[in-house]
Amino acid sequence: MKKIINAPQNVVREACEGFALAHADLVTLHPEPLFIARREKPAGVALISGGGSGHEPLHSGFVGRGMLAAACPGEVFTSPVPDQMLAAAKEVGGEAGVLLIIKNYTGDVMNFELAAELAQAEGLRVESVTIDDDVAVQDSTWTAGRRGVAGTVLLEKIAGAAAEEGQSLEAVKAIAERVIANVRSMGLALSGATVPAAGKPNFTLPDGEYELGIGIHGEPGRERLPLRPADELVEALLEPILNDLPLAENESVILLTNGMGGTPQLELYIAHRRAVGLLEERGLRVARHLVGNFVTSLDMQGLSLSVLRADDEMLRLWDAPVHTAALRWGA
Amino acid sequence: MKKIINAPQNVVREACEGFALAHADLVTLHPEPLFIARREKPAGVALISGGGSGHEPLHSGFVGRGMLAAACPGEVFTSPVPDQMLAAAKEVGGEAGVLLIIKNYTGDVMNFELAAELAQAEGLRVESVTIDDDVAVQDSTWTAGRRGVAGTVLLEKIAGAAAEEGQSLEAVKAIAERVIANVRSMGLALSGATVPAAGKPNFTLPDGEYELGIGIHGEPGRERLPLRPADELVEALLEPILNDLPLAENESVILLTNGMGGTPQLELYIAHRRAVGLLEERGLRVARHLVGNFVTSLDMQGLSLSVLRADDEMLRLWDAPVHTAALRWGA
Amino acid sequence: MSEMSGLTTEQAKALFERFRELIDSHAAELTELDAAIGDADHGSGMQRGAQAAAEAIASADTPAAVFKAAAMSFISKVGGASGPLYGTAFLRAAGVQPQAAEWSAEDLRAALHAGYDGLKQRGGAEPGDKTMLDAWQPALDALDSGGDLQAAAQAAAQGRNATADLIARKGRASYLGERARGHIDPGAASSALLFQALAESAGGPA
Amino acid sequence: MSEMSGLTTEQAKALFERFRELIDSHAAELTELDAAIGDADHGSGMQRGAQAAAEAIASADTPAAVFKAAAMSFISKVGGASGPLYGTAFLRAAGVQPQAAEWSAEDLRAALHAGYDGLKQRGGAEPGDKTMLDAWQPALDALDSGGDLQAAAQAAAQGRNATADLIARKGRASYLGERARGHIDPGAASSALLFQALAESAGGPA
Ligand SMILES: Nc1ncnc2c1ncn2[C@@H]1O[C@H](COP(=O)(O)OP(=O)(O)O)[C@@H](O)[C@H]1O
Ligand SMILES: Nc1ncnc2c1ncn2[C@@H]1O[C@H](COP(=O)(O)OP(=O)(O)O)[C@@H](O)[C@H]1O
Ligand SMILES: [Mg+2]
Ligand SMILES: [Mg+2]
Ligand SMILES: [Mg+2]
Ligand SMILES: [Mg+2]
Repeated sequence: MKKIINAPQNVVREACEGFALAHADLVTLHPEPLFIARREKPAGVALISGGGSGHEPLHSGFVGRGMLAAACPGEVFTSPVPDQMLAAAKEVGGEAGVLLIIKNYTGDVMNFELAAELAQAEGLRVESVTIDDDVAVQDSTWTAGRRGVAGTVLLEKIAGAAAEEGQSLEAVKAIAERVIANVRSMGLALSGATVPAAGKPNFTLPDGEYELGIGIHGEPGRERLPLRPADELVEALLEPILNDLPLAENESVILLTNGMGGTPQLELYIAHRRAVGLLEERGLRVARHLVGNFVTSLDMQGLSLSVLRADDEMLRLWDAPVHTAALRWGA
Repeated sequence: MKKIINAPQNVVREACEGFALAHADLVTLHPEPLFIARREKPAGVALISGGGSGHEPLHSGFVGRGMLAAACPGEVFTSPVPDQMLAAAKEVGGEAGVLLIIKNYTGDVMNFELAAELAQAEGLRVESVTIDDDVAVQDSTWTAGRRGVAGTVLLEKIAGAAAEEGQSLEAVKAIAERVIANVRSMGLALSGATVPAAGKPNFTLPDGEYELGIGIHGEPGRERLPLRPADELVEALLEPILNDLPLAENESVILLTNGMGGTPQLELYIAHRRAVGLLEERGLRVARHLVGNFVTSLDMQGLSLSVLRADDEMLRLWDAPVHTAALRWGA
Repeated sequence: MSEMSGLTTEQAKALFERFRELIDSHAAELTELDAAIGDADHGSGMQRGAQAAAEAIASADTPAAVFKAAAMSFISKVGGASGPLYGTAFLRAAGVQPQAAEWSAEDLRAALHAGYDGLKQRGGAEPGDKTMLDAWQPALDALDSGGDLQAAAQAAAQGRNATADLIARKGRASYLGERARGHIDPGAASSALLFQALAESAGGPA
Repeated sequence: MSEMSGLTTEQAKALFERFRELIDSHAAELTELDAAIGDADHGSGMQRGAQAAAEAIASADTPAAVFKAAAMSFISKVGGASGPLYGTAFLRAAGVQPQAAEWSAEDLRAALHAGYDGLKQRGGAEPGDKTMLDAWQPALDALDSGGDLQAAAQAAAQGRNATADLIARKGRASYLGERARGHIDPGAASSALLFQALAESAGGPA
């Protein structure tokens, strides 16, 4: 393993310090328990998210006006602890209440639930939503359920805009749930990710093979397959998404082509090109595009596609101003 | 080699198509000869840059309001051909003239010079500047001279803002030259980059070693050294920069911590943290920060630091609105 | 078969000190198990928790206070699935005899049962789902059928080994389907260490 | 030593057709040479140029027209250092006898000299700097001292081999300093192929 780090156990703290230095105009770092908060406390509903580190810019990169009020980074690939969300809720939450945005992993759900219980016990208004957009996993009572992956950035943007314009906790939660109900993702990897504390890649793939349906922690996917040209890989990703999310002709979607961290931008745009083409062949309208590294898995090579069926309200909220380290427009 | 591509010879064209689809609000793709232009022709001086592909978001990601008027992407790691710059100059250039921004590589310089000659022969007002910010290379008549690396993004932003506010060709060129005179960069790599047409990494480093002074095409650096903790790596990068760019106490700098493509964001911020600390220990003022993948080398793992001694005018132009795919604020 | 022992405050503290030692010496192994079917963080997470617990219990003066301090450490320091799970188990265990200066064998058995119920409730899993429950449940069975803590530790170790034959239905390994078979569950492995620590700290005649 | 031949239009076309074949069959080798001391694009770049040139010359009806079409192809399709360099060399070569239906041996030698001067001017390098000049210069020396195109091709090949002993002072390899020694210069290698193509296309009795 080669990494530009000091001690593995200091990775998250030091990275947060660097982040806070670089974005002092936007955020404040709270060191213990660790969370990153908007510099100016939001007037309306406060969105708080968090999760294991190693997926940057998620979530810290999305703290700011029109998106998250605070982000709680856990250790690498480890969900944060309840103390973090509790402290963040006390800091950024106000009369309008707090909405927790949880990615559906056993650990995340349990830690956020504990945090919500503790916060409610202290008199805070707290609601939560759980995103599970990864169609790679069968959603059944026999598994931990679908994972929350790159769709999270679409969720945080749209719900964040609703909060920013002063919608009520109930309304923000409702739009968040509408996004969750309408977004699907699927990823693939050419190589694994190396967790600093583990020191070696979490999986290795033989030359000439890729893993279809990969999770953002290197959880295995549906199957290992011989590598194909980019256009066919895109079809292999979109097929299960479109099977799961029935879309009528002329419907509008937001398309996110998301890099896993180690994939050159050239490759992301090659994939995006085909994804747009395929969706348009199906008679869909790609109303908004997002391409880049938004929900990563350290140095993993691979990408995911996310499709959100977007109604006018979602498109309006998507276009609303946002000012964060990783997503910025209109502000 | 595993890559998400179709045929290697189509990589650049298909990626440009995907880019143009994703950013249709900003840019127009001209397919033959290939260049990417601002959707709305600029009123003032038109900045045109370009270079080998594989460094994205450079340069296409910086086309837009307040930055480049057009970008000319060459094949991967191969400078573009004069036809591209000529066609771009004819398309986006107007009365105010064209400034070519060239990174100092033999191939780039020759192709841009040919383009300038051809454009002038067609009656266009064309000037050019050449950036050579890489302190890893000795600047002597015995080499091709210093390479142009990540400082290019600072140059394109500041000169782009001057052009946007309507400064004359002479004035824009003068500020560009002031940036070039005051910016220094140095990079390191933990691993090489794999050019699609070559099929294997352009160099390999043994486990536990890094290359200090690497170029953005995998050109070798000063030496191979045993890997050290991040804080020491940062010192090894900043030392030659500060030796080369004498800074007085209390001077302001813009600090860019730039990822080479395959480096997780966590690591960039860990490095940035130490870089800020070290500059502040030297009594300098880190007035602006930029952290991320801006001038990459495909999937290379590594990073570079760039320090620009910034006067008030440069800071003002840095802060001016910019609206491009990869850099956006105030617009 | 020897009688099951109870638990003094000192023994409760020794349990968590020993747990910390065992976790430290098995951290790499736990991470490797988690790398195979999870996300390679179980070793480092348990280290943070066990270390914090061993420190936090210093001033506790009842078994319940020890367990409660350990619970808060796991909840506050571990994260992931195992932090809230161990935290909940220890918290529930503490609740059974919150005041007693010493736990009888019966108290200890009841405390472990309460912890186990907390695990099930928090995680929603059942035995056979390839989780830490598969170490706890055989250990409790051993105690319920008259075994001592040594027997419980052995049963937990066997339960841990038997998880290799299972496919996972909860936690991160559940995404693997058939591919999880052949691998020991990391949480079952750390739970077996917990019962080993208990046997070694309180396993003598009460 | 046999006499140097001149160049008919057909031979000029054959030269660029043969050049394309040679570049195609050596593309991987050129890229590998460039990977060692450059940026691994010389093979693919030369392929684009040689292919475009072989197509563009079809309708040319003088040697100069052939060279000019080849020049424009290299300038428009290659990029990098070698595109403008080969392009300039071919353009200058075309300029020596722009109208003649056929080049005499003397015309051809003058054209090659003009090309070489163009290379030097465009790139600012000198022989010994480990560039394509180090294949051109010995080839021209061979012609100047009465050798035929075969002798020129052999001299170019020797010059190419000798670049392995040099450190580079121009182009990308100059960043390497001492580390460039032991590697053949890719541009010298493609230039040796150019002289081979010339010998094979026009090397017979004129
Ligand atoms: N729902 C659950 N119920 C009981 N135990 C569980 C459950 N989910 C996971 N576990 C246990 O947690 C262990 C993983 O712990 P850890 O690695 O800390 O969590 P994470 O999966 O969040 O990284 C698994 O090996 C399993 O024993
Ligand atoms: N200044 C120069 N003068 C002459 N030849 C040069 C010069 N710079 C580079 N070359 C030649 O160009 C070759 C590299 O060509 P190519 O790989 O196409 O260019 P690039 O270095 O831009 O990738 C070198 O091997 C060398 O022979
Ligand atoms: Mg985890
Ligand atoms: Mg090149
Ligand atoms: Mg784990
Ligand atoms: Mg080259």
